[in-house]
Amino acid sequence: MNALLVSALWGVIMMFSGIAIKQTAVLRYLAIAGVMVLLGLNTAEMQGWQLIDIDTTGMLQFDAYALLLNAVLLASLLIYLLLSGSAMERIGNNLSDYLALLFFIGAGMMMVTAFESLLILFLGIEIITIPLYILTGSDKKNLKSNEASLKYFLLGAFSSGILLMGITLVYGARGSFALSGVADTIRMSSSLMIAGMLLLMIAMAFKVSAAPFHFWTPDVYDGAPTVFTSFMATVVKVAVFAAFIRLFDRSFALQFNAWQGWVAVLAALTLFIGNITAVFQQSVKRMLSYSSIAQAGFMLLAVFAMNTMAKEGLLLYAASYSLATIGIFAVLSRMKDYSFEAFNGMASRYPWVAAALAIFFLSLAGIPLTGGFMAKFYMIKAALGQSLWLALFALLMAAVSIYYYFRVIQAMYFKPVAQSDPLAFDNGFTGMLLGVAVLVIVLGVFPEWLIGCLYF
Amino acid sequence: MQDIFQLAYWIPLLPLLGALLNGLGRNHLNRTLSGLVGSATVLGSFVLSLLIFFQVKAGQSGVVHYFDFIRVGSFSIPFAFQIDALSSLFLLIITGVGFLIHVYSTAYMHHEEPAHFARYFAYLNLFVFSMLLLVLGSNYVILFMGWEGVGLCSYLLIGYWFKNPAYTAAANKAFIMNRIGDLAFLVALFWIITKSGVVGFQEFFAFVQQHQFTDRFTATDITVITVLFFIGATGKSAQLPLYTWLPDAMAGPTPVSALIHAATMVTAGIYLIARSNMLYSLAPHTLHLISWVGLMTALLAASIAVAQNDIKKVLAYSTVSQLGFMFLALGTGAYAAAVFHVMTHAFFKALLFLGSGSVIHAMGGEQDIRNMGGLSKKLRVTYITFLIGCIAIAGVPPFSGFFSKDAILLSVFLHSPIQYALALLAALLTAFYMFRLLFLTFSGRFRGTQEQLHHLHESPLAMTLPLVVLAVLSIVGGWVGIPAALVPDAEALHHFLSPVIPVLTHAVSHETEYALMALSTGLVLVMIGAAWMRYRNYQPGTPANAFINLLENKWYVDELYQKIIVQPFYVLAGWLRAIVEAKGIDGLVNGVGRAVQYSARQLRLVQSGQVGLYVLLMVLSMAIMLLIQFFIRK
Amino acid sequence: MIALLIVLIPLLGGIFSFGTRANKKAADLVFMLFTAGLLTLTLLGLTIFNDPTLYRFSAPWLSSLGSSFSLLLDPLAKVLCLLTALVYFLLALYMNGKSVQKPAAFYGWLLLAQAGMMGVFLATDGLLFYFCWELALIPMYFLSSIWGGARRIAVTFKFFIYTFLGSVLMLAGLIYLQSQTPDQSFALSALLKVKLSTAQQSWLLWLFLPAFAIKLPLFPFHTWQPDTYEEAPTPVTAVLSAVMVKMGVLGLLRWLLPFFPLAAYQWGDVIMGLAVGGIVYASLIAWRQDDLKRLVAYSSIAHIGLMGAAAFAANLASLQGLCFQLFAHGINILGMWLVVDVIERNLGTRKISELGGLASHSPALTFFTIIIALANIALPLTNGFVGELLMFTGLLATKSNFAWVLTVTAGLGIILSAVYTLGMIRSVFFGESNAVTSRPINLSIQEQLVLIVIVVMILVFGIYPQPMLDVTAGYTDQLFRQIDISYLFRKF
Amino acid sequence: MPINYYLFLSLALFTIGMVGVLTRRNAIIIFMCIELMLNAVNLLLVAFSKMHYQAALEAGQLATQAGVEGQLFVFFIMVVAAAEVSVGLAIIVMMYRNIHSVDINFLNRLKH
Amino acid sequence: MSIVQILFWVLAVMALFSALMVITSKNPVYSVLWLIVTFFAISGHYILLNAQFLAVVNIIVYAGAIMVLFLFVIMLMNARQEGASGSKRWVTLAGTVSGGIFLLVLVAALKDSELKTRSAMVMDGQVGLIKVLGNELFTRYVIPFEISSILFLSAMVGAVVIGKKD
Repeated sequence: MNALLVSALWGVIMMFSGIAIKQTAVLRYLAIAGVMVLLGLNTAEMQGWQLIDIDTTGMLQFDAYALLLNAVLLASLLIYLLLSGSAMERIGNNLSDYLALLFFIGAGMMMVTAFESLLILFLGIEIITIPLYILTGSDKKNLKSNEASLKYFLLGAFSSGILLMGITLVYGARGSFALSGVADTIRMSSSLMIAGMLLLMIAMAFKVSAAPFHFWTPDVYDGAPTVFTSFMATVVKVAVFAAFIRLFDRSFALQFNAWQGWVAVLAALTLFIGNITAVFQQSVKRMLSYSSIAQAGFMLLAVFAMNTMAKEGLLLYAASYSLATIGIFAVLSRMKDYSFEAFNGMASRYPWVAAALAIFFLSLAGIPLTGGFMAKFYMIKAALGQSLWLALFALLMAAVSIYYYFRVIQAMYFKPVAQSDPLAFDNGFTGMLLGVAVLVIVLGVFPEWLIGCLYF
Repeated sequence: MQDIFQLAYWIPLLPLLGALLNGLGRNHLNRTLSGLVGSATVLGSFVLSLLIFFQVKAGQSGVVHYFDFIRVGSFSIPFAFQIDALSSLFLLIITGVGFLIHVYSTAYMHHEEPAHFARYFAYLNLFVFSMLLLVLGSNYVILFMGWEGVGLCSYLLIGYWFKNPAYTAAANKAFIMNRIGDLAFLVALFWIITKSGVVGFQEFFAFVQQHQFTDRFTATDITVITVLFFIGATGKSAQLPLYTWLPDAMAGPTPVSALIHAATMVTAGIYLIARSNMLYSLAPHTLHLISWVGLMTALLAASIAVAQNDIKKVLAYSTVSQLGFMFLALGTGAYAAAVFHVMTHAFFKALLFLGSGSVIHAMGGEQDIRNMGGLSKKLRVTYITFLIGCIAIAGVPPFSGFFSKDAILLSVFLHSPIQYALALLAALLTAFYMFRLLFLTFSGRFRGTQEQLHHLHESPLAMTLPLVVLAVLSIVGGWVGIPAALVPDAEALHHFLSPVIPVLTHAVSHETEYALMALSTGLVLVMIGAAWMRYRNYQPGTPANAFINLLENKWYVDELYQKIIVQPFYVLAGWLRAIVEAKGIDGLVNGVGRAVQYSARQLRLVQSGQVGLYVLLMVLSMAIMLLIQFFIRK
Repeated sequence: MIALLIVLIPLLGGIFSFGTRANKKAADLVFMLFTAGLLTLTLLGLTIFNDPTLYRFSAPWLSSLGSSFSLLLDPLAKVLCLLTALVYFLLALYMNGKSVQKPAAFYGWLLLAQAGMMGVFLATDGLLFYFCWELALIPMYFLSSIWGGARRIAVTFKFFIYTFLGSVLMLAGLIYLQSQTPDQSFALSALLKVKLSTAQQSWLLWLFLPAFAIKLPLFPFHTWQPDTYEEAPTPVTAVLSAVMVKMGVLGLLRWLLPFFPLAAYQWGDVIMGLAVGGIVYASLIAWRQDDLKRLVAYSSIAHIGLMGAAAFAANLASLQGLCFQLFAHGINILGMWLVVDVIERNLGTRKISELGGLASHSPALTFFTIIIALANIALPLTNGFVGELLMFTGLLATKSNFAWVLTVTAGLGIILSAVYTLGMIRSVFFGESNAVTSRPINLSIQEQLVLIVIVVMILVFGIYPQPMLDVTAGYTDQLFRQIDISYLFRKF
Repeated sequence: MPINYYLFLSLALFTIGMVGVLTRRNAIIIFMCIELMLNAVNLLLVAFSKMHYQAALEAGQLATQAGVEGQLFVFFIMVVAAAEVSVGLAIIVMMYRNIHSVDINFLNRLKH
Repeated sequence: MSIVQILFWVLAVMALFSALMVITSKNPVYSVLWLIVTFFAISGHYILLNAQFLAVVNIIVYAGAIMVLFLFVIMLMNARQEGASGSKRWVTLAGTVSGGIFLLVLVAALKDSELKTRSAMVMDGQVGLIKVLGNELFTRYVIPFEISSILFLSAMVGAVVIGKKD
């Protein structure tokens, strides 16, 4: 709750500081300081310290899992700001507003990780998505950005409608929006309940871009300014996943049999479409958007399995996937050309950047000793107990993913230098990138450090 | 005096050391030194063999165990030597003839560069080593080591002049054909190990004795093993159908042909079967097979030899034919007679080859007998020794060939009259082509170039001396096996071999024996006469008829093999490489990749950019999900 | 402790080597020092420091996943580690002074690969095994893709995806196996205790097998191999085929057969059939190759086919032969690759059709090549013979109705190996020399030294193999008892 | 009124909105159709709220709060809708300023 | 038929008809107007259900504020007609068919739900009164209420960011 409040407040501060402060760097540092404060407050809450004691009237509940997820999200946000903050300055001249929106989104994310009522879920999701429509369209002169924004908006609003219909049907069946009320153990699961649940699942699938409700993702990720794509594809997606898991774990545990099969279908489809379609992409950015779909397919395995292993795994997945993707996007947002060829020979020109990128891609592909492997390992292990075939399919698709992730590594390491105008990789950036890469490796070697925080 | 047995390892070791010395020091040794090292080591072995031979003759034998070559669990393959009558006899033949040929080679190969000269002797020594290993080994594995070793050395020596593609092709052919036989040998070996768990001769024979025709060792096992060993032997000893490498092997230097492709290596098959005679005696079907294969080989090779014009090719086919005789003997159960023939054959065939070498040497490399003639005047020693060899191989008493061949014919006669008739025919053909060769080479007038005539000269002492020694042996060598019908208390060899090979007791009257001897001798003399009539004054350009052409082209067997075995395999390999591998398996693998790429290309088209389509697809999927959930999944 | 050091030394060496910054002399020195150090350590570990406590290392790691960092230098690992250390040392000796682009990275990757492979050989924990299995692959990927031939990128990529595909299946199998253990442990000993029905064993077998079959590679999973061997730089090819392939064999012996003996028996005929069919198949194809590297590659497939069949023959002789052959094959194939490399470096071509008559001007090379080739075709008194003899014996003795068919088919490989090997020697070394080959190849001291070591090992182990057999005797005995089908039936 | 009436009415309205989204090409109309869908939901929520209220009354809870949350939810939906409209129309206007059309069929720069 | 039922049916038909007109009108302005009619019909339902507060809010916020906004935008763009070709026939067909399937499936699935016998209280009930709702909103629902301010803030910032001329 600490972080949620301060996040909203800091958003307001950022909003107004735009009037007073003109130097973008200062704004950025202010935002970074804000995220650090949030992180600190969140950590404090993990230790049981509250800023103000608020009665949430059963609307929100910040349990250990939610707090840890928040910590991961905030840490990702921090790293995101550190790496990509300066790239944000180049989009329009509304940096303070963008940063404010980011903080508002942050508040929304902390709501969806800790909601106890469907109302909060709805509000949280809207608080996340409405600013995202704006961020997507923030590059106003860019037609692609406009188009992405409008597509995102129309489809997002449509899916909100589905979400609401789902909530309504569930409400009709249960007479309550509280998760505990929905998870009524006495009444049987009627067709109304099932229909509502399915619609909710579809809406959530849309939000996490699971096939066949993923269509907005590639276009929006592609069209949005790269910095914000990075944010959407990582932090936001993970937060929504947390909501997905929380919703189905708390509310629909009893209907497990009714939805598990569907999640399996969604997961398999998502994995298939995400991975296969990514293979033929010519732009790294678009490839990454498909890859984010593919990774969502893996995260869906956590929803599918819905056991301790899965939940722990989602944390790890959140951390490692976000870090790696943020890192890659950070580099990408400093490049002009997003084609694979633009990476040619990067290893010889920027060996450290290339090394960090290679680690990120290895992590996404799930090569051992990177966080990505451990995350996938948890997912597979969680899913394997329920369905061997799904786990095998996921693994096969992981092998397919090698194909497109390694294209970048190939370009960086094995192809001759193509273009000669230098890219803006200063030492600080490179250093931070390497730091993130080290984090990814640490997650891969000692995943228990993160998981262990659940049981402090 | 068992101690001398302990020293047996020096017998193969000495040639090996010689090979190493010559091989590694090839750039530093001069010709004299190389020759010396090569010959002396073999001589040393010969002396040791002689000592051992006398020990064995005195009635001692045994197995000398050195170390465990392989030991796995309870199964072990010891590195051990078997010293008994059979091996000691072979030791003598190998080292004796081997030594002579080494000496001969020092002169014959003298025009080679020192490095190659040393290489030659290294190979030759290595061969002697392998051959000794083959006959000394106390189990099938050690035997096989030698078996493959001699194959290797044969390969190396045939391809000694490696710049000539035809020669290296012949070398490859020899090795590969041998390998076909080796595979059979190996399978037999594995069979033995699997069935009995032992590989030693004595242990295995004891096992067979104990378990024969029981479940642990059925008649099938015996037949399979014996047939497989025999197939192995057909490879090494150039029998049908694997004989074609031997004539080609004449690509090697002539002394090599003498040593390897006449006297020693090719008899390894006979040694193997003689060594395993206990097993073969239990397998009548195999014996039957062996006798027919041997007989057919003898006839076929003899028929080809009649029409060959290369001096070495004639001798090569004659060797194949003689080996066929030996197998015929084995097939009729006359193991001792076969071994006897091995010995005599070693003498006279080595002699003939060395003689031909002397001729070739004199003719400056010419091998076609149609371009020779009348050499008897210039090459006295060679001529006389060659003549002795011819008489010996033709089987005229009291030369060595007569006795060994007579023993075989007698055994065949008792076995089957038809086979006897055919064998006799082969023997007569032998006499005919050998004397054809003799007359064409040494009689009549010289048909070569003037230059060759000018260069004609008798070979140096190092070459003629072995000829003389071998000639003497060709005469007297057969006396160790004079049949009992002629002199009392004879058949010394059979008695000597009796600890290894049980003595056959013929239930045949002396009169029959005399009649057979007379018949064969008489007919042989007739054939010699015929050859003399025909080839005494040979003129080139005699038109050949179709049959002779067929013979000259060796019944087109090589071509046949090429067409029905090598070519199909070669084409198959090409097909596998170009189609199955590239298009099939790799195509499948790549196909999976391509399928992924293809579906990627198609699937991404769904992402058309049209919001309407996106919503439509979403609504459709939603509707379908609800439909399935409510109306199908129930 | 030794076990840990065996992994650690190359790892440190790799990092160290990256730090030498393109200085060839320094890189050479580092590579030489670390490989020599490792070889010394391995040799000492085999002889002087043979205290079993030194062979074991275990540290907690990922304990919540039931895993740990446990290494054990058991006899099989001893053979393989010794081989790896030796191969690397010989390579270091060979490469010393030779020009390589970006030497620091080249040696660095090589050493990292070594660390990964050592990890595979030593790991007694399922997850650790899988880690090392994958990590050994990455350096190979970079090595082949950066320093390889013209088609290197595509070919190596195929290799990588192919092997990765196999290994993820194995991962699935491992995880399933782990979930069946009572305390959710990845420890080898715990995994071995899992009771599985025959049906379970069957499908688990097919999850595990592709990983190993691809790595080996067994027919028909082999198509990556000739391409990769051809395109990779020859020292890397040498490591790939001399050492990395052994990971597959080790996988079969340690991570497949003891787990699923019943399934291995059930499917044995099929797998052995494939393996043995692969021998003939690969040999025939090798016959029609014009590129030396491809020829050796296919010949390697043929040899590996026999090893794969021997593993599934599952009796004492075949296993013991296999363990011996692991070492022998490594040495022999290394020799072959070095010869190919020498020829290519000096004459600039590997095409058999362009070569010929090397024997005239390069007698020393010819001598070494012929001996190595003879070992390759398993001539008696070379090390190749010992292993094959035992493996064939085992193959015929295997409990299958088709044992003799398998043996004879595999035996065709004996003939065919002679066909293509001698054909190659004839075309490359014999005959008249041509414009390409008229330049003599003078072997440097290091090259000679390396080849001499190889030849000496070929002969020594060919004549007196027992010491090597003794190393693994206890191990195979134990393994045999774990997988012997008749024994298992008796137990049930 | 039987609740099913409201249920089906709402579903029908919802579907009409959805079909509108599917068939129309004008972004503004599509957006309006989405608003229609939201209103259908609102109607249903109110109906459910009154249903639960009635059920609570029938169960004898006189001063019941049952059903309140349903109507409050509608309130929040309206709040959100208002916010959405402001942002949505801003985006549509921005789009219009750039390409002088609000036809979604022209949104095809991003594909494949 | 009671007056309530008549009212219900009239309002229902009105809502459905005007909704259909929304999606079939060629002219966007008509669509807006028909939508306003729909909203009025729905507000009528609210009144029927005695949800007075919502009825009022619906009229003010939706029919009033929001629809005026829409109207403004449409006028601003002068985009009264869709493109000459209109939607393709198959798009309309596909849209209608899939929407129809969706409706049919849901109706078929829910017609026999446990709510079959339940009914919604009409013309009565305290729950929809402003007093009750207000009380609840500022006690139990104060957190969502406050949170929705974040939503508005961000929408505001967003509208400014998007609308502002750079």
